[in-house]
Amino acid sequence: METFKKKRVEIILEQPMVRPMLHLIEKLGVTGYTMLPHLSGKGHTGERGETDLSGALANAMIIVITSQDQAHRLMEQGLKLLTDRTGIIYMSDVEVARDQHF
Amino acid sequence: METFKKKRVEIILEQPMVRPMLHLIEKLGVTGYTMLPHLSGKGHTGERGETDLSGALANAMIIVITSQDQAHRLMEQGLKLLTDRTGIIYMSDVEVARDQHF
Amino acid sequence: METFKKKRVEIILEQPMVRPMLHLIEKLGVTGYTMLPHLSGKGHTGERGETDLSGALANAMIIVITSQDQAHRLMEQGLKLLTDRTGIIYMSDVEVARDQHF
Amino acid sequence: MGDVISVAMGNLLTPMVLFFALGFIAAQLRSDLEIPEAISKGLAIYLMASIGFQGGVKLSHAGFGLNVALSLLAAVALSFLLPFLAYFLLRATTLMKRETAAAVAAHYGSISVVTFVTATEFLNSQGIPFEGHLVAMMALMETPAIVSGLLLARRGASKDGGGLAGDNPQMSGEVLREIFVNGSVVLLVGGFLIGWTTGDRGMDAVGAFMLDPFKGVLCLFLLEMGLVASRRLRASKLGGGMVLAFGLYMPLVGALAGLCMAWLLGLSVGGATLLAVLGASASYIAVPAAMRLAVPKADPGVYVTLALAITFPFNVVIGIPVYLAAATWLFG
Amino acid sequence: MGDVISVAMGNLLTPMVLFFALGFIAAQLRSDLEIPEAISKGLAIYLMASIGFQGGVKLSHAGFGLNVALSLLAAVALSFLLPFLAYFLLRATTLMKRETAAAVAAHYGSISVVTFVTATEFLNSQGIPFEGHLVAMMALMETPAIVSGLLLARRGASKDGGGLAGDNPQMSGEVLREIFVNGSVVLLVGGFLIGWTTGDRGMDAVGAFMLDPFKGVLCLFLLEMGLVASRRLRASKLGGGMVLAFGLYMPLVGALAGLCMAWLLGLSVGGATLLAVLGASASYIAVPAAMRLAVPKADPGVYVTLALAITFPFNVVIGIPVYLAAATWLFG
Amino acid sequence: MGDVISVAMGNLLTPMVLFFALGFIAAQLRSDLEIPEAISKGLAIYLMASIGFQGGVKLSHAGFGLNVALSLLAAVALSFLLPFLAYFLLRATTLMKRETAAAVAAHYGSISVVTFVTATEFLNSQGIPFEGHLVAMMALMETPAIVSGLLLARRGASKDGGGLAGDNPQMSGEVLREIFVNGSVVLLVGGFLIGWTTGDRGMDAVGAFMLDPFKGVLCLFLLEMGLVASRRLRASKLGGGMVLAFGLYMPLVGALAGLCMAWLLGLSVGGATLLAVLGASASYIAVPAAMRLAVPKADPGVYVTLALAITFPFNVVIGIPVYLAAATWLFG
Ligand SMILES: Nc1ncnc2c1ncn2[C@@H]1O[C@H](COP(=O)(O)O)[C@@H](O)[C@H]1O
Ligand SMILES: Nc1ncnc2c1ncn2[C@@H]1O[C@H](COP(=O)(O)O)[C@@H](O)[C@H]1O
Ligand SMILES: Nc1ncnc2c1ncn2[C@@H]1O[C@H](COP(=O)(O)O)[C@@H](O)[C@H]1O
Ligand code: NA
Ligand code: NA
Ligand code: NA
Repeated sequence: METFKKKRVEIILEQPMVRPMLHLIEKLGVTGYTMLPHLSGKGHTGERGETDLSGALANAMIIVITSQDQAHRLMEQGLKLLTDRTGIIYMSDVEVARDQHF
Repeated sequence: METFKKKRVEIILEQPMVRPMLHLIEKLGVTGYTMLPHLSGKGHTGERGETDLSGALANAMIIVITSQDQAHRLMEQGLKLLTDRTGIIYMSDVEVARDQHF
Repeated sequence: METFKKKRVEIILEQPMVRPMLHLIEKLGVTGYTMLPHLSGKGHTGERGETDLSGALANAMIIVITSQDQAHRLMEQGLKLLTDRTGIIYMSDVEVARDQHF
Repeated sequence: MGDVISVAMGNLLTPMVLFFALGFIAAQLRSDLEIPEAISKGLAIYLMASIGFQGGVKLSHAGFGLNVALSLLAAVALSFLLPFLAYFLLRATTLMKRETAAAVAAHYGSISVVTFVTATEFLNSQGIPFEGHLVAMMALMETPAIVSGLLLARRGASKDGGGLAGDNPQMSGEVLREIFVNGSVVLLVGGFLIGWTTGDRGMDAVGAFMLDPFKGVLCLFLLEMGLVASRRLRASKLGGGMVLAFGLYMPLVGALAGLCMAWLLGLSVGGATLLAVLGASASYIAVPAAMRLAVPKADPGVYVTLALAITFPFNVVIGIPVYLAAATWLFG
Repeated sequence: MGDVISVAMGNLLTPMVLFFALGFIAAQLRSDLEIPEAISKGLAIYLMASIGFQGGVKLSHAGFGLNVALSLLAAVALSFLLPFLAYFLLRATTLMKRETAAAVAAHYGSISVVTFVTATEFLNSQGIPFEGHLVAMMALMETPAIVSGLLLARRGASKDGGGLAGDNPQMSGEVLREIFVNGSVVLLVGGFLIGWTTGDRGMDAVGAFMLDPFKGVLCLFLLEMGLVASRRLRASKLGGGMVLAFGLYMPLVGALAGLCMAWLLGLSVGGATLLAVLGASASYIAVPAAMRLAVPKADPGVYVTLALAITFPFNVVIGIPVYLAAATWLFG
Repeated sequence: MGDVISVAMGNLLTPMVLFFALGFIAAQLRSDLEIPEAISKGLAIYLMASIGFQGGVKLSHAGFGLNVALSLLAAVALSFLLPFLAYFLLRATTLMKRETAAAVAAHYGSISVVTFVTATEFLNSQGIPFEGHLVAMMALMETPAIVSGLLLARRGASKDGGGLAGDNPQMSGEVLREIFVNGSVVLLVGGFLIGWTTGDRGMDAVGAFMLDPFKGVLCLFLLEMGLVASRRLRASKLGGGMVLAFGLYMPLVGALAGLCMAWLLGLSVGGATLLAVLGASASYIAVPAAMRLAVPKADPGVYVTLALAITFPFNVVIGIPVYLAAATWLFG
């Protein structure tokens, strides 16, 4: 089976920022994403998780499979959106079978 | 520590198709999988997520760590199972320490 | 955009072992992690998932982005912690933009 | 006529309909109000177990006779037959693809538990009695329509080749499961049998949970339904006025079929109203998953939206008092 | 004086306060007791819909008049103005960063539904009546403080450049949504309007769900609040005694402001107590998300901890009976 | 004798047992009926807080005396000692590995809250009174068995080297937490103390939530238990008839031990029945996690299946009326 190289961008961010980030993804013209809600974690801003009732301390993950170019753009502009905020972005290589789907 | 190269196959699909897909995974003789329920997302078939009450619009993710060969087989037959359906499959390289476990 | 190579370690383990594993991660001096609760799956110890009421049969995933060295240490000591237990650990390459964050 | 209007207005000002409206408006205003998915599933389970149980206790008073048996048969027939009518109307009036039309048709043969439950509370508040076995009829109407939907989709498939997943034996098993042991059918039938077996003694034991808070729980659930219907409406592109119109006239067609059947069965005014409601309402819990499995080419955006965002609000806000008026006029 | 103490002791030995204490102690002992997040959200939704509904039914008895309209205006003003006072106190007595101080201030202008609800049940148990429109005042006090918080943060930002996210139009939209159609505002206002519209008839229909189990549900929710507050306290580093002190004296300041307002509005003793509670309590549901969006540099560790782990327990355990004593002394 | 049978048949036809059967059958038919995990945890929390509270209120009537103190001590002893008996029986009659046998034994020393609660409702429906402190005994029996299980497993480990995780200090801390501040222990004991402190006044305040719907909530929870037990049974391979037999005769052995203890303590017929039920039932909430942590080599497939899928159904369907019959015959 022939496969095509894409990037998998993963964004871990605070719940209230999910909508703005999805808005950015849309604006960049990326064709899809997947969202995992209700995560907990720890980083430079300390422990986070749904320990309060507001959701302000909960984490979520957004996964995006896209081309190398789009991935770089998303990483750059995503990091800008997260300036001064809690959250991380990283990317890795993946192979897909349907090149045109992503 | 010595590590061994394996493939990580990720399948994002609609909730009603989870059981048929796990059935396929079993049939291929893969030794394990992990399932993440209740995801939302967007792709060529539009926005999806548990916004209805039937679960018909919810997404799930299945992760499989396996050999290169099995991964290709799973990707091929998995895509066939998803013909005409919503869902994506992609794979990437991972390293494991216990070769025989996967 | 300049990127830096890191490792993404993923640990899939039984719910009761999450706290001991986070303790190990902390002890190693890794700066962060993300936790995904309530997963199901299948492996050498059979099917697992929240099918009982105790949580003893539920799975969770811990994701750690860290340096090559730390990743190897985590994999080695993590596997030791899981001796005789259910659970898997694997790692893969990722790129990050903020080298010092991880 | 003045009476009908005042009853309909009375319906509009019940807490139930107002909570539905609240949810609907909140979502239109893009509020972030959200009922956790586990909670809405929990409420649905409560409503189904409870309405089943209540119906069973009622039947334990009336007893099981030939007319009950006939009613159950009639219910299965109604659910099985309505999709053919719906499919015909859809194909005649819209450009909808065969598969999608077949799937939509299956939804309208099946029923909506919450619409039914809202109607029973409406009847209760008007002091109009109804037969307990209507609940059993509802349970049996959940899934026969799935079979009709599959037949219709298959008929289409044989003409233009493909789009059906029924050949895969694993998939067929899944679909059969959806038809016979679907969770909501099991809850409704099971609750009904338990109510029937334990009768008043059972009601004494668990009535403080199964009966007293029922109407209030329904309010909360209708709040969630309002949110869901409203968000679905905003996300949807139904593609054409005749499709939307179907979501509004098909309930009337189904209600009429229900009333005819009620006449044949000799039901009371309350029972006839409820059978009209069953005919009029469309499934959005049991049928969608079956259609996703069996008719992948059918567009869920169309059938979920029609059932949930058009027909459900129509029935809850306007339909129920209209069906009562019609039943009163015909049988009263 | 002896009376005040006996009433306060009476408060300490209600199931509500004891369940709060149970949760608090359990978390201090590092118990793994945990209420699933969906359940606590579900309980919160119930409490908000129900208290709104109860308030509306009460207003349907009293009727809507000029004094009610004035009270609503006053509530908005109180929520809007309190943050300026709080910000001044914080900046004068602590080393807190501007952004964090602004965010904290916004929390103290807003209110805590559960504190309010606990206070109403305390009044009910003492047989002290209160005006139904206090519930509407509470609903309206949820979010004006967010605006003040933004103004304060922006004022800081113009001096030291940056830290505010308001320039991004997408973000502004999100923040406006939080202010006007925040889920809890929608539930409280919506429930209130439904209670007002349906009145006693509505209460007859759904009281067995909306009213009877209310106090018991509150116990379970306070158990969760105890767990949450206690865990937050253990995880937090507030950085300085004056910050902690603010969490203890600011409720008294806010309560005093509430009592003054109550005097201007001519409220009853019960109403005055509740307005004091509204002034004294700090938000931990509606405001934090808005602050995360709009003032990213503000430290959530500080504002969530102060509102949830210091001020909330203080009000529930000590504050409520003290405010009642003060209101009785002033207006009784 | 005829009486016993009619009482047993009466038990079979309660809504509780029938809902359990419904869940069991649904899962055997591979229905997709599912109670969201958050809901079943929420129901369990309700049942534990409520039964604790009810017991405490009862004790506030009877007062705390020497006999209560002795009963509590006896409960701890029973939970601690039963595992040694169970381990002996398992090792004598099956080929089970040491670690697994030790873990299974720990489960049978501990208790099942839902079995206890089902038994109290059975007694209530038969009009048979029981002592309030039985609830406290239940709470105290939750975890001493864990210690015995660890001792047994350690004894095995010293012989064949390894398999125990107790040497890691982090792990020991976790296990100690499970023993002393396990969530269910905290809820039961906490609810009990709150009921005891607030007495009838507390029950007046929250009885509409804590008492009235109790039996109905139990039905829903037993539905879930039926699903869980049945699915576990299908997934399990217990490996041998003598293992399965243990799941059926060990409850009888435990019940007998409970009856002896009841005789020593001079309990009423109702109290003796409940102590028999405590002896007979096996934990599936508190103990499994502790065993996963401390005895990793023990097979959870065996101990969860035995406790949940064999012994629990046996007790609920057959055991409870049998223990009542025995208690009546011995003490009646
Ligand atoms: N090194 C890491 N590995 C995995 N997840 C991380 C890491 N650092 C941060 N995170 C996640 O990102 C969130 C925000 O991180 P931070 O902005 O560093 O506080 C944390 O709550 C974690 O969920
Ligand atoms: N480019 C993508 N990146 C990440 N997830 C995607 C992407 N495309 C699709 N998905 C996920 O796969 C599901 C089905 O996609 P589709 O079949 O394209 O509608 C979506 O609902 C998303 O959850
Ligand atoms: N090959 C695999 N691919 C993905 N997940 C796996 C695999 N093997 C095991 N797992 C996960 O790890 C858990 C424990 O595996 P095991 O220790 O092999 O029983 C399983 O329940 C799965 O969630
Ligand atoms: Na119908
Ligand atoms: Na305030
Ligand atoms: Na026992």
